[in-house]
Amino acid sequence: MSMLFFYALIGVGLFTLGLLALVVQPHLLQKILALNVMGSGVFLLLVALGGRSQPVVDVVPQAMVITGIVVAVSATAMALTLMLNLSRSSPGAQLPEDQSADS
Amino acid sequence: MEAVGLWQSAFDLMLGFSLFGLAWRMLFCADLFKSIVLFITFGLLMAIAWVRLEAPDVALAEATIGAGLTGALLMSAFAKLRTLDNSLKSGQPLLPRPRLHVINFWIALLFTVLLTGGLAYAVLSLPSHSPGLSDAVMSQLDSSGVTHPVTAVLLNFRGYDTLLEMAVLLLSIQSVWSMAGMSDAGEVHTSPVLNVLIQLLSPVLILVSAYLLWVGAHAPGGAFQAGSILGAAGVLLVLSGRPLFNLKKSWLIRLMLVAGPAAFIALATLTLINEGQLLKYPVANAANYILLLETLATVSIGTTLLALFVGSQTEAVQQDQSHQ
Amino acid sequence: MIWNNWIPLLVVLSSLLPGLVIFTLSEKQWRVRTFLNIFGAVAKLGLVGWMLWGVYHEQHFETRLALLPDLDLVLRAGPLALFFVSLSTLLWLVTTVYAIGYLEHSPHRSRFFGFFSLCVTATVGVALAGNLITFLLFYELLTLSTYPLIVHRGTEEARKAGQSYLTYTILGGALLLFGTVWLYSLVGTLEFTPRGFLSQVDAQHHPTLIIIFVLLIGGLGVKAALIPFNGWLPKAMVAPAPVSALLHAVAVVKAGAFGIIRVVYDVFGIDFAASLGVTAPLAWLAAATIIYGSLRALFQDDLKRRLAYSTISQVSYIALGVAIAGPLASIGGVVHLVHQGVMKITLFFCAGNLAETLGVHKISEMNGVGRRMPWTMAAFTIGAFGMIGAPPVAGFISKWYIGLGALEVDQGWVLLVLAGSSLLNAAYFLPILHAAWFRKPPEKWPHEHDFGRHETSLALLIPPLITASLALLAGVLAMLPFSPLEWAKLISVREFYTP
Amino acid sequence: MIAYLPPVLLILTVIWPLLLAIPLLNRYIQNAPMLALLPAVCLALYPGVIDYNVEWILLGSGIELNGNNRWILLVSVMIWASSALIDKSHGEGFTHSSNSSFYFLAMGGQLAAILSTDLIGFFSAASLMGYAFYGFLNSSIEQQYRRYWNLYLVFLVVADLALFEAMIMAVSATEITRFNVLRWIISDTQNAQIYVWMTVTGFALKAGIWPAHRWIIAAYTGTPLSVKILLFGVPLMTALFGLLKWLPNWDNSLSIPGSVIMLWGLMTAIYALIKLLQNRQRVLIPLWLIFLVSGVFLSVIGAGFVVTQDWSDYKSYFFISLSLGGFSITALIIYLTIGQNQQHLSAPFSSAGQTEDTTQAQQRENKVLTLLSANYLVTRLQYLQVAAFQLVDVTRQRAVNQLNKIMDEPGWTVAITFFMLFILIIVSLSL
Amino acid sequence: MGAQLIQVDWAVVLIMLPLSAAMLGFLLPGMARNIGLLAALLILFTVVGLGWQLTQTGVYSHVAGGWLAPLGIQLHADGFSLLMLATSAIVGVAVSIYSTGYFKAADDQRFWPTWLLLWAALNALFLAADVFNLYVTLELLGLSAVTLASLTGSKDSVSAAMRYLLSTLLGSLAFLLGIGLLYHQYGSVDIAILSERVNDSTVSWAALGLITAGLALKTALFPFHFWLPPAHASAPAPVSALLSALVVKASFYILLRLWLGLFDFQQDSTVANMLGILGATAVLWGSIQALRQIRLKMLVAYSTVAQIGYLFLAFPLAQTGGNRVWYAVAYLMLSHALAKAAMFLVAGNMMLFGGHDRIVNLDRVVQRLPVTVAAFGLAGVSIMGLPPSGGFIAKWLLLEAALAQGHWGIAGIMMLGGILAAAYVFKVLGYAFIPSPVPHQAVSVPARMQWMALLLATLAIMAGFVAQPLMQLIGIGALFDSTGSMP
Repeated sequence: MSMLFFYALIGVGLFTLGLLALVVQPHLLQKILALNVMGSGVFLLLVALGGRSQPVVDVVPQAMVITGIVVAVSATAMALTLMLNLSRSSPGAQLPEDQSADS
Repeated sequence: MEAVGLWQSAFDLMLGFSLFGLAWRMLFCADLFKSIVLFITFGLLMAIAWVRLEAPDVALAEATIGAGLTGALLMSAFAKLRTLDNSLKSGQPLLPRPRLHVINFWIALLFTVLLTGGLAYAVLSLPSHSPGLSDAVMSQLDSSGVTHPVTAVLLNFRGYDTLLEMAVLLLSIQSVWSMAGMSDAGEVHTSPVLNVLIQLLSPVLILVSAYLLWVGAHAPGGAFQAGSILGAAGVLLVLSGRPLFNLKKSWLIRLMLVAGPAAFIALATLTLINEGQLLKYPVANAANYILLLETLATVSIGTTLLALFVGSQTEAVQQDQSHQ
Repeated sequence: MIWNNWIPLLVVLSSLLPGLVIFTLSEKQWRVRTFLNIFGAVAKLGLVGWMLWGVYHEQHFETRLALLPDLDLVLRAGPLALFFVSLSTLLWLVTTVYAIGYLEHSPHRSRFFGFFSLCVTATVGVALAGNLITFLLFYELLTLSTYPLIVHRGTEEARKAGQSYLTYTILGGALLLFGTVWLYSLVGTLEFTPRGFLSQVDAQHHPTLIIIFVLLIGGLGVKAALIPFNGWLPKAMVAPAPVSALLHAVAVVKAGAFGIIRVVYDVFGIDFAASLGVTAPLAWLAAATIIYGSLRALFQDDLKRRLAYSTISQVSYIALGVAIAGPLASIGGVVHLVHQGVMKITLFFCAGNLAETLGVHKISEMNGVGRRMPWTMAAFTIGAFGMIGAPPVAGFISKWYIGLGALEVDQGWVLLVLAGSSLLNAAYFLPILHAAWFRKPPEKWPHEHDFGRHETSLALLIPPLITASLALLAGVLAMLPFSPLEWAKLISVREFYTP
Repeated sequence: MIAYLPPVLLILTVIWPLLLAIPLLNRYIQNAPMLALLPAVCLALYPGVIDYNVEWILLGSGIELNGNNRWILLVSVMIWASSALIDKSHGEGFTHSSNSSFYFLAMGGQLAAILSTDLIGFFSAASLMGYAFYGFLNSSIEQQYRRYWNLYLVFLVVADLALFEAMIMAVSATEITRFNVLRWIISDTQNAQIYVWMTVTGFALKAGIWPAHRWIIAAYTGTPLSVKILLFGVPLMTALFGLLKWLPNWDNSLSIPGSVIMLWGLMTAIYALIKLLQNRQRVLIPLWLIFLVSGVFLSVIGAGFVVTQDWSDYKSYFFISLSLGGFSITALIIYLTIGQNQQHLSAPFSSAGQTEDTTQAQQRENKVLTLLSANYLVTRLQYLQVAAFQLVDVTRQRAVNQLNKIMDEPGWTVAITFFMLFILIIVSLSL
Repeated sequence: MGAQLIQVDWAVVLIMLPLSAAMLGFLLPGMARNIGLLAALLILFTVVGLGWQLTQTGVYSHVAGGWLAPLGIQLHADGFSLLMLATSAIVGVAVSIYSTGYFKAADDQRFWPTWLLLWAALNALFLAADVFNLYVTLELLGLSAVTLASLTGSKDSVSAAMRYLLSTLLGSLAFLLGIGLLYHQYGSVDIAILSERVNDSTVSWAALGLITAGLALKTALFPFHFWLPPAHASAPAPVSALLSALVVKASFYILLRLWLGLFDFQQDSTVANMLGILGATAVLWGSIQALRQIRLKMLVAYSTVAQIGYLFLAFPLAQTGGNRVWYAVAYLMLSHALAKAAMFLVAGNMMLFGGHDRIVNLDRVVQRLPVTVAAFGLAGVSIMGLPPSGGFIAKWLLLEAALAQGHWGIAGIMMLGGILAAAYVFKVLGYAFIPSPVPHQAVSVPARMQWMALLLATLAIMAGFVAQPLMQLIGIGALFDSTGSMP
């Protein structure tokens, strides 16, 4: 039973790690990856804690997570397209405020 | 029995820490290409974790969409980025060092650690046994028209969420087309090995997606997983250079994209008029309705994912600057 | 009797609707615009006349519209309200005729007359307001509708004048709002009741009531141009003459003074305010403004700026009259509301005539202007003598009553202030008259327009003469039943003091 | 119908000249002044006493003809007529020039003052007459005397103020403005003293008593004969008449002011006598006579206070003596000036010898004036203002730069760190 | 006929209509504009129908899929959601008619389907009664808003859209984590059930923190407002009108509903005071920044940041009792939506007219675009909170509550905010009157674009006169009166 909590804690760890990367990394691709990692973290927490119900595992969080994954992929696709547009108009795919810090 | 339990917990520990380590390496490594590859492996490890947590459907979805398709998108985006950004041209893509002000970095790190501690404390304070909605799901399962609980929840109990989610998918392709413009994939030079592989694989993939669609009613599977495999097949075909279809003019593509959400809405209005409630399938032929919905959803999910991949490939046609 | 409930609303609408229609008219349809203007003014005059007659015979006119769940818009025509409404209606008609003549060839007249009628609607609304929130509503509407008039010329200077006007009035409006809400949360009602409704508030609230009084008077002081807040008034002189006439004689400045009367008499009640000890500082402030205004007027060479500073000092007479808590002084203060309006508008009309016909703006250019435009200067002289307080003209009467009222409550120092200010008035008006009448005119005026037989176009000449004769009649025939003085006495008896 | 004639006549005497003052009318009517005086003449000759009170004019004033003011009315009508006649014969024709309206206004003002029955009526009529007379004389006076003649305007304003204060004192104490009632009621000594001081200073200034006499000299020397005649008859006589009507006759508690007035009158008389003795030109004699008469008159009134036996029975004699004095002076003026067939008058103080030192005096005086005058003050003020504005500008600029520095937007990293901090705070609240 | 009308499930139609219209528009790009317009009008009628139904039968709730609360999803419509639906309908119709004039034919197929999806997300969000459903609608709303924001394709609009996307995704993830924790602690995602079960436990506090932070980021409260001004200023005018008026309000709506429903377990008011302080700084920061801007759209965007500050000022007031404050907040949301949409449409007109929107050289625009400047004036009156307008009613109620409870700080901030708002509105109006040094060739602005701006502005003013009936409408379902859960 403590394994589920271990996975949940890993989920929380991934969430906060992604948040840190989101803050620290200037490159947009890194930020998008960070967002995906945070998403996986949350999903891990959801499903892991779902397993606490006896005889059969709680299915509703799993349905939520499937919806979440699909939403995450569409968000990532949009983010990548935006990043490409941005890198077309200004070198180095970065937000303007990070740009100035970097160059 | 004791030994098996021991082994399992060791495996879980190893899996958990490797997941965390992989994520750390991926997010803080200097090379973009390396971080993308690490991301794909991270996706696969996540799939294994889902299996360990007895969530096969999620594992399937994670593997196909999370690792597979997102990886493909990232790869094509990275390729595009390299052609654009001359700084990355020199083979070894130097990632700009995160020259963040040192104090900011340490403050952020401190907050992250504290936040992890706080959330962990909250999670640990959760009760060790809570039935959640599992017994509610089990009791209503037989009247839901399918035997597999996940599909029942997805398609029947929380069907309205899935409807909105289909709308999100439609929105994603609409937005990618509106941002990147709708043009076909560029010419792709492929090696003969790839061609042979694709010729072998694509029929198998289509067969597997059909099987997954069918099995979803009583075993892990279902519209999303089948759709994503269909999409993967489409990506392979596109990568092999065969122009599957001409995106711009063909309203067929638009019809396939819209098929899933349109089916949902049609069924919703139908049930609203007959049964008085949104998406309330009559218990007798609930299964048929769900199957119909799933097939159309699979078609539209597959096409959407393919179109997303093709969309990110193209040159973004610069919109005319009338307004700026 | 039900008709009586709708007349106040009709009075307000009779200038709002034409105004809104005028906005839509193009420059070419000037006939329709003039007709609408005149029709609106005459209709309002008729309605006000009806109400005057009605109120004289103790009838009751009130319109009530729901605004907030427990607060509603009230338009009530009491004697004091009618006093101010009749002044603004009469002078609006005269100023419209003048404005039509004045803006003969200038652009954007539809916009001008549209805002002009909105401004009068706001003034009438301020006058007829039955509770503090309706007063606040029309008070703010007045700021909004006068701003475009000030900025009408479209020059950078006009814009700057508009900005300074706004900084003061918006600040004033904010103070007023704060005070009103505080009062409402403290007392629960805002209705204007004769002799005030705050006397039975228990003692421990008195310090808060004093602060609320300071806030309200501060908010109103901006428009009544009391000492610290009158920076905007001289700058607003950049506006065309009918606007500065309307602003200074009728609308904006009077709304402030009228507001002070309302707050002191109908919200706090004069004896409660006196017992709170707030009327004395107000009196000193008003006295200081009187002296300050006259002193600054001495050094102004531009005619309209000198008149503006004289307005600052004249309006404070009303505040002074109100602040000396004596029945006679309040009659003096209230009657000065009309007298100052009539006299000041004459002076501004003449200033406008001089500017329009001879291009004369500075006092130094006014030598011998009496020869060239005798009638205008005659009107100006009557107005000037009224301002000084020379007997036949109306100004004398209000000074007379304020003086008597001061002596009645043995505030001797007020007499000194009156004497000092009349001396200063003489000091800055008589040189103008002397220059106009007794000096030789220059060979060529700055830029002279020839208006044929008469000294200037009739539309520019008749209004000042009308208002000058009004000033004279208000002075000479002061004891007639419907004269301003008699009506002020009626107000004092009915609304301010228990007989 | 006859019964209504007297009041109509009474009103006409006052209204008729005022109407004629309007330029349109008097331009077309031949010898307008005569016509204007016609109703006044008939009134003067009317035997009985007429009074007509109107409640709604000027806070309830009225006009009446009684024993006393009949004499004064007669003399003033006679003076106005003689000046009109001389003017017509000598051809200046001021009656037809642009300032004729002032002429009629002054005439109307004086008649109304003489006939008025209450304080406010007299006060307003007198001030109308004063300002009109100033306007009338200003256009016909020579340029060099104009500076002193302007003093009259200043004195008029100050006098009006003083009389205004006096009136307010009287009315606030008794609420009644009628002359005949006024005498007996002001009892409170403190108010009465102020009232007397104010009245005396007011009318003294109007009558050009000793310290404020320069403008009479300038007027007398700088104007043609027809105007000269009016000099005593209009401003001075009305002022002295006003003094008589306004001053109450009380018990001896007013002895101090009374004695001061007496002294003041004597001083003027002595001044007039000295001037009379030094005088070389015969034509100036009436000028000093004017001072003499007004000085004597004032001292007699002052004595009236001090002597304190019953004042009222001598009253009528005062009026008669005043009118006689006025009549004799005008006659003398006419006789002397016509007799001297207009040889050039040299003002006593502007004789050729003194021209250059007067100009120096004027310069000195100007310098003093500018030094003390307001615009020196104003230039200091403006200098300070400019300095203040610069200071404000500099500080504002520095503040704006400072503001810009801290106000530029927090970038992505700072904002998201705040985000983490925000969650952290709330989560920590649970402990 | 009336009886039947009441039976119709207007709420469901309100969600299905825009979704189907969006799909139709996606399917037939050529017809996108006409479909969009027709859908807009139909939605308006549906909202009227729903309003009529609510007034007759009180709160409306609909069980999706027939499964009762813990398992299935519920739709719930009460006074507050009706108000927000009506606001989005009015602003939506006005903006739709405006966009027919604003967008060229090429852009239609990119604008209309996304806009209809956004509208569907809005309607679904205001009707949702299930927390996970709120997450999905919030996600749909965020993504469609980002797509619309990047419509112009210029450099700063793409970078602003990117920043907006990252922030909205971060906000949604935090929101999702919060919901996950709540679900696993209390076993349900339905708001009604949760509001009964939530008690003072560490998980509730963690969830409160995450959800409040996520939604505050999406509502652009003070420290997290950095993404809003560039996004709203560089988006095309009708889009920035939608973003400022509706999208930003949706996340505040969720925060308010959860705050009243779930998070009323807090004894002390530390969190409420914290939100209040952030709101106050937002008011000052937004107004001062607005004063510093040279471009009109940036000015209007910063004014949004300030007005959002006002919304959060109400939290500390409501904490110490006095539920009329929430009526004031609802009223402020309505009048701000109308006025701000009008202001952005005006900015769009001026951009089209002069080719730029630098405030300093708005060349004598007052007589060349009289209707537009009138609209800006009226909208400014409502933003400043001067009497005849809806903004004044909201400000009056808030001030009354603040003074009754002795919150001098909040009252002072509100006065200062009003004065600063007057400063920047009249700064623009001042320049509208005078000629600009650099004259430029003027483009004529279609009449319907100007009249739509004026229509919205007049509605903002008229809102001031209909306070009483509107309050009753908002009161249906007594969300604000009882501090407890939804019935």
